[in-house]
Amino acid sequence: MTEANVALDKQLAEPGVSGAPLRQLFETMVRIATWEQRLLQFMSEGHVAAGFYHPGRGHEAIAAGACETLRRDDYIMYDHRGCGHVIAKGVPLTAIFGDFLENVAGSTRGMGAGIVHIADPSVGVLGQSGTLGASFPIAAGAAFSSVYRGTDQVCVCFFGDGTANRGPFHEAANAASLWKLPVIWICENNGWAISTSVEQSTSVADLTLRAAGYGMPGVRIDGTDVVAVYDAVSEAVTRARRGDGPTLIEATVDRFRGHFMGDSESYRDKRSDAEFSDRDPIVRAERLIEELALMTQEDMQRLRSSIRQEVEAAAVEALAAPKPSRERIFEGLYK
Amino acid sequence: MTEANVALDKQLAEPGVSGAPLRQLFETMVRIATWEQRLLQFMSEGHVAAGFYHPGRGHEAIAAGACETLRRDDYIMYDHRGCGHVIAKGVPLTAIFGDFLENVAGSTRGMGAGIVHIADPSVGVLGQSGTLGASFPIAAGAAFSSVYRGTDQVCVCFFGDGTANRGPFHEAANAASLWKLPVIWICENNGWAISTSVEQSTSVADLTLRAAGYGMPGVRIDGTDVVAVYDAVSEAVTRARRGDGPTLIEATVDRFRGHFMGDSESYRDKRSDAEFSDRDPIVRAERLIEELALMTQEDMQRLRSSIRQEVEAAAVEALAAPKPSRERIFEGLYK
Amino acid sequence: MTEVTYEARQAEGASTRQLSFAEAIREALAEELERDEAVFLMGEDIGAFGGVFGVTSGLHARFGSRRVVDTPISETFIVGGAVGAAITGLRPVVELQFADFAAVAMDELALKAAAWRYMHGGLFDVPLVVRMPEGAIGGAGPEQSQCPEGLFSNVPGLHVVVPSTPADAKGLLKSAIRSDDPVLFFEHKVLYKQRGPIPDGEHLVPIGVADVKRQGDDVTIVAWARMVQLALDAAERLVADGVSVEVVDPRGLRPLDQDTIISSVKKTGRAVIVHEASRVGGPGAEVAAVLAEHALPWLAAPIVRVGAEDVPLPQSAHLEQFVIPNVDDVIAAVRRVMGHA
Amino acid sequence: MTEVTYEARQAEGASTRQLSFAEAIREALAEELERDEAVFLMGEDIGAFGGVFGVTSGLHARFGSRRVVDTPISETFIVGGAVGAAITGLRPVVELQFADFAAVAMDELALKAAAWRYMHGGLFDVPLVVRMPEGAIGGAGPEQSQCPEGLFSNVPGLHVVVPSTPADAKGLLKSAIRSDDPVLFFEHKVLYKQRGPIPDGEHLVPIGVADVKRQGDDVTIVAWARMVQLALDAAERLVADGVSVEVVDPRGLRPLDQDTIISSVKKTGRAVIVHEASRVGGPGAEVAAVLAEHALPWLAAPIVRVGAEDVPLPQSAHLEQFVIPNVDDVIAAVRRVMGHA
Ligand SMILES: Cc1ncc(C[n+]2csc(CCOP(=O)(O)OP(=O)(O)O)c2C)c(N)n1
Ligand SMILES: Cc1ncc(C[n+]2csc(CCOP(=O)(O)OP(=O)(O)O)c2C)c(N)n1
Ligand SMILES: [Mg+2]
Ligand SMILES: [Mg+2]
Repeated sequence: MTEANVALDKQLAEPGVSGAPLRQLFETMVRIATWEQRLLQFMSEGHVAAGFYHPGRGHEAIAAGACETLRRDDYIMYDHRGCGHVIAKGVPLTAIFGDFLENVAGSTRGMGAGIVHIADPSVGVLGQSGTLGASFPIAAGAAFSSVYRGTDQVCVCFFGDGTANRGPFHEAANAASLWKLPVIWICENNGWAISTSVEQSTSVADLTLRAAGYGMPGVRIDGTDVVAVYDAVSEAVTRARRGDGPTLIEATVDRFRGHFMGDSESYRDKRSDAEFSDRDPIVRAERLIEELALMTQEDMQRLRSSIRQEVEAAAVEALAAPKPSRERIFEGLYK
Repeated sequence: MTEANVALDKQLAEPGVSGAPLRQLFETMVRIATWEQRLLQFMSEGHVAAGFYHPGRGHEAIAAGACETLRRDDYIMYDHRGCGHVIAKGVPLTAIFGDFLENVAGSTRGMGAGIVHIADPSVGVLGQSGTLGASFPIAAGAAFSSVYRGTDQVCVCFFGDGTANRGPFHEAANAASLWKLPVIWICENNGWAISTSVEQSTSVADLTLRAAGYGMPGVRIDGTDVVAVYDAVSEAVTRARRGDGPTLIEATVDRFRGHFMGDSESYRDKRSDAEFSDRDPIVRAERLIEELALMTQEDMQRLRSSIRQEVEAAAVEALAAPKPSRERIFEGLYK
Repeated sequence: MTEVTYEARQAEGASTRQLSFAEAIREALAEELERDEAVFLMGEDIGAFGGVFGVTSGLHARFGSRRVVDTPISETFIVGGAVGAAITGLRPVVELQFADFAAVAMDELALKAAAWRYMHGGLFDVPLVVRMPEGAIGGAGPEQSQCPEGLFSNVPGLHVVVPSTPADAKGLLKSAIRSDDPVLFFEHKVLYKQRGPIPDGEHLVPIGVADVKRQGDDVTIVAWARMVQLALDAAERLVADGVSVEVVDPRGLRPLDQDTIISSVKKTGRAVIVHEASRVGGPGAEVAAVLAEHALPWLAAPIVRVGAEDVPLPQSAHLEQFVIPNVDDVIAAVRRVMGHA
Repeated sequence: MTEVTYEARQAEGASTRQLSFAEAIREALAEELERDEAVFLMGEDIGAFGGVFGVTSGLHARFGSRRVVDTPISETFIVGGAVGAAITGLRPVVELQFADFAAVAMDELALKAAAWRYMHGGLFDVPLVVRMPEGAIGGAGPEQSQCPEGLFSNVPGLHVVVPSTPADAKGLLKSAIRSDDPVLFFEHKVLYKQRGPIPDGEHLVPIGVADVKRQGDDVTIVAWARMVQLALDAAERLVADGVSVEVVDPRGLRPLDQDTIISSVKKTGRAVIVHEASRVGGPGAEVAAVLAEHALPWLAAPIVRVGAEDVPLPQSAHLEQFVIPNVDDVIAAVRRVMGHA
């Protein structure tokens, strides 16, 4: 473990909520989960095809905690797992629904979501690479760009445990650390890449062991603890902004709904309801909020229902938009 | 530093010559250097084009020390730096000259050496990839193959410090450690990749820091000390053969003759003769041999001149062979 | 190895079993795994899970994890590692989860697998098959929908095989696995569920031999993979116009069976080339070029190529349909070469 | 942006400076670095060392390490990182040390650079130039000698530019750097030392516009990069046979200037296509296909393609000469289409 590693681990071990805006984090997580719930409804209603969506339920704390530490002009590269990252970074819910509905309300103006291409430069959402791992160099390049332009924008690159084994990680991590680029590498380790467990795919049990090989701190956290995520990413962002380079954060988490919608997960043991709720970042935040008496059960209910309304309004608005006509296919290729 | 790391370092720190067959190692190094000297003569005589050869002078101990630990049926993947690896692994000198002379005496039967394609399956020389880094997965695949076939052959993959930053290293190193494949990764760190210093290219000063990220031991040795190389690789080979998986060895060394023949090396400081001889693996072995009284100066002179004769005979034999005719270009593509 | 001609296939059609394209591939894999201990499978999620398209389902249970190997998400290792295994005595059959991922292992495919034997003096065999599920399936987007076989038309050292029926898939895959050369084997994902007759017993189809899927006199359609069915449908509908269409399926691009294509066009005097990849710079160009070199005097009309529009495949299933060719496009092209434009 | 026509170029020839191809590229880089702070260079050994072919020599000294950046040997980072920089406001001009290394960054080139804007709804520009030294130089072998521009003919979203003269190199590179689209820029290594006139002042050549390098009546040779010189030499030698050759240099493959090529062939009635890449499945196929589609009635003879043999480039310089096309091959091809075969 590197020095920075130890320091951060110690800090995270302290009880309490650090400076994390827990109420806000809770709200974002609820928004993410509620949005996904509504998307599933679109699927069962036949408005959206199910097969290409990779549900993010269980991962909410990572997106919420990480993006809460960022400025609007900071960048993110997200991955295929859920839509938490883009929601937390501020892409309008209507636009995200519009992408899945393949209509002109979408962020990509009718090109659709696919697996998954949502973007919004105005909030630093740079898009996604369907070939997993290609996001690594792009993230490093965006960070290079902010240094070159003399801004202090950082770039967070979210990726899965399976994707951690793609070669471009090595090239991008080396270059980013070499040049002390402001990148934060966040591995969402849910233990699985489709049907392949992390033990079957990865030669080390602790991915942060790879950090020292690039000369960056590696921090392993419980990715269902939104405060832990917020704290670790805050530290990494501070470090990156002051020019000290990247951090590798591994956040362990649970993939609640299988790899894709409809995955029977025959390849892994079933989990009990108790096991699920212990790994549910929203349940955990709720408990903490109650413990700290930040909100009452009633407050939280009110918040949930107002978010449901917000999400429903976005869904309705998005659904009303038309699909683009054939000519759309010729737009946006060349200038 | 991993445990295995520390253990090996300790062992190497012990004075003395371990079980290394120093006389044999010296002989191989002299053969490598003499062969290269004769190749340079071919160049100045106009028989071989100079631009594509990357001289190996200074690197001899790595090839000699490593290959001495191997069986005939073990595999190597070598790189573009010199021809030490293939000489030490037992490819006939005539064949190697024939490759550079682009004639049918060559191992590739007239296809030429290029940068550099020499092969001899009968001694486990599997060839080289001109796109640096592509050798990593091939080496892991060859090691996979020996496990699959139930042999205990190992595969040594030689590569430079610059090449260490290519993505395929990550994929191959992970898979090899995951499956405990019998690979030995040997990085010949000569401090430079063409004009780019290792400090300019690599985010860590010690490449063995990357070993722990794959769960393998990392061993840093002085690559001009042939005994250190022999000892470290022996240990790694033993480990690999008994099914305990790969080792990453970083051997520091000096690139005596520039990147390619004719490189003015304007980008780096000039070194004094004393600096050169302190980093000359052959000079160092000579000193040790004298110290240990294994051979007299006379013995060594005799050995040198007998090797010169052997090399000259190979050169003469190779030079006599004809270049292939046009039809050769259609051979060996499909079966 | 018996060459299976169109006529033979028709004759035996009645008496044979029906299998889906995916089942036919699975049967070929199982038979070759059974036959030769050096054959093994490697890829992402191909083990107990059976592959994301279910193609290898059951093989892990039957042959175990030594022969059917799940890998990390590491395509350069999958292909490069397979090259290493192939040059040291094994016969790897690897799967890239989507054919598009060829792009992340391009050097391994186009220079390592393809050229290793040649550049090393013929000293190694490279008996390697790379299975690649390809093609648009309604919304998988530009990185999981391509038909990239054309990328390899210009790569000497490779065989490029693209079957369109279950029987061809089985017979060609078995030939590919037995070949000592590297073979890229493209499987259109839409075909996986389609059923067709499979000859009983040992069934091998030689690589590089086209199959005339329908005989006709007025115009030749050269089409492969999923486009064969479109061509046959178009041909059926054109009967009403009195146009007799011949459908030639090259069953692969390398080697391209020029003779069969050229003879057909010499007979019909008209050529339409249909592929799912985009038209501009696409794999149909080589077919057109071969005809322009060798059949020009017989051509009664300009060649027409039908392919996807010159854009990446949009991830919207709604837009995707406007980009890839459909049966109406094929019919329009035939009418054009027939002068009914 | 002034379009430089053949005539204009001839006219100005006398009054202009002579630069080598490498110097012309360097001048373009320097001018654009000077003009636009967002432009930066990135690649292996391109800094103080000036690049392995000396093309960027002096630029590091003049513009410093912020603008001229040496990288590790990490091609996916070089291209992928440049995409990241390009979509966030910079204009990277990166160098792959050899064009062959496109294979190790294929996904970055063909799907990230090419499709990022399109698949993300047009929200980003990707003003990125990838410079790629290409071509055989006598013994560099199959992995450091290719002309891989044809690999990208079928990749919508890219521009593919291949200059043959110093003036074209300068003018096209400047246009490429100012383009908001990704441009692959291929530089034949043998051309680096060749000298030619460079117009004074701002010199821009538009992308996608062919140049008629020699006018003639009997046969059109379409050739690019180093092959243009071969075509011109062949044309000169064919004067003695009474054959008048027109040489059309498309100066790039994407977009392909079909109009110029088609008009020329409509005039001459005969077409020979020459490229250094291997013939089978090579980039000439698209040119032939375009002619078979749009100029068929004007073709008095079958099209002939001249390209390398269908093998990887042997690393032996001695064998290499048998693989790549030479001026005699071009002359033989012209004679063939002229019926003097
Ligand atoms: C280069 C590449 N290989 C394979 C895939 C197919 N694929 C899509 S998601 C996935 C699993 C990813 O696992 P992980 O990175 O752990 O993310 P998770 O799905 O668990 O969130 C795979 C293999 C891909 N998209 N790109
Ligand atoms: C993928 C790839 N990128 C770049 C090159 C060009 N190249 C050849 S040798 C070399 C330097 C290699 O440095 P290193 O690995 O340290 O080996 P050394 O030359 O120092 O022995 C480079 C960049 C290549 N052959 N392949
Ligand atoms: Mg995962
Ligand atoms: Mg080096």
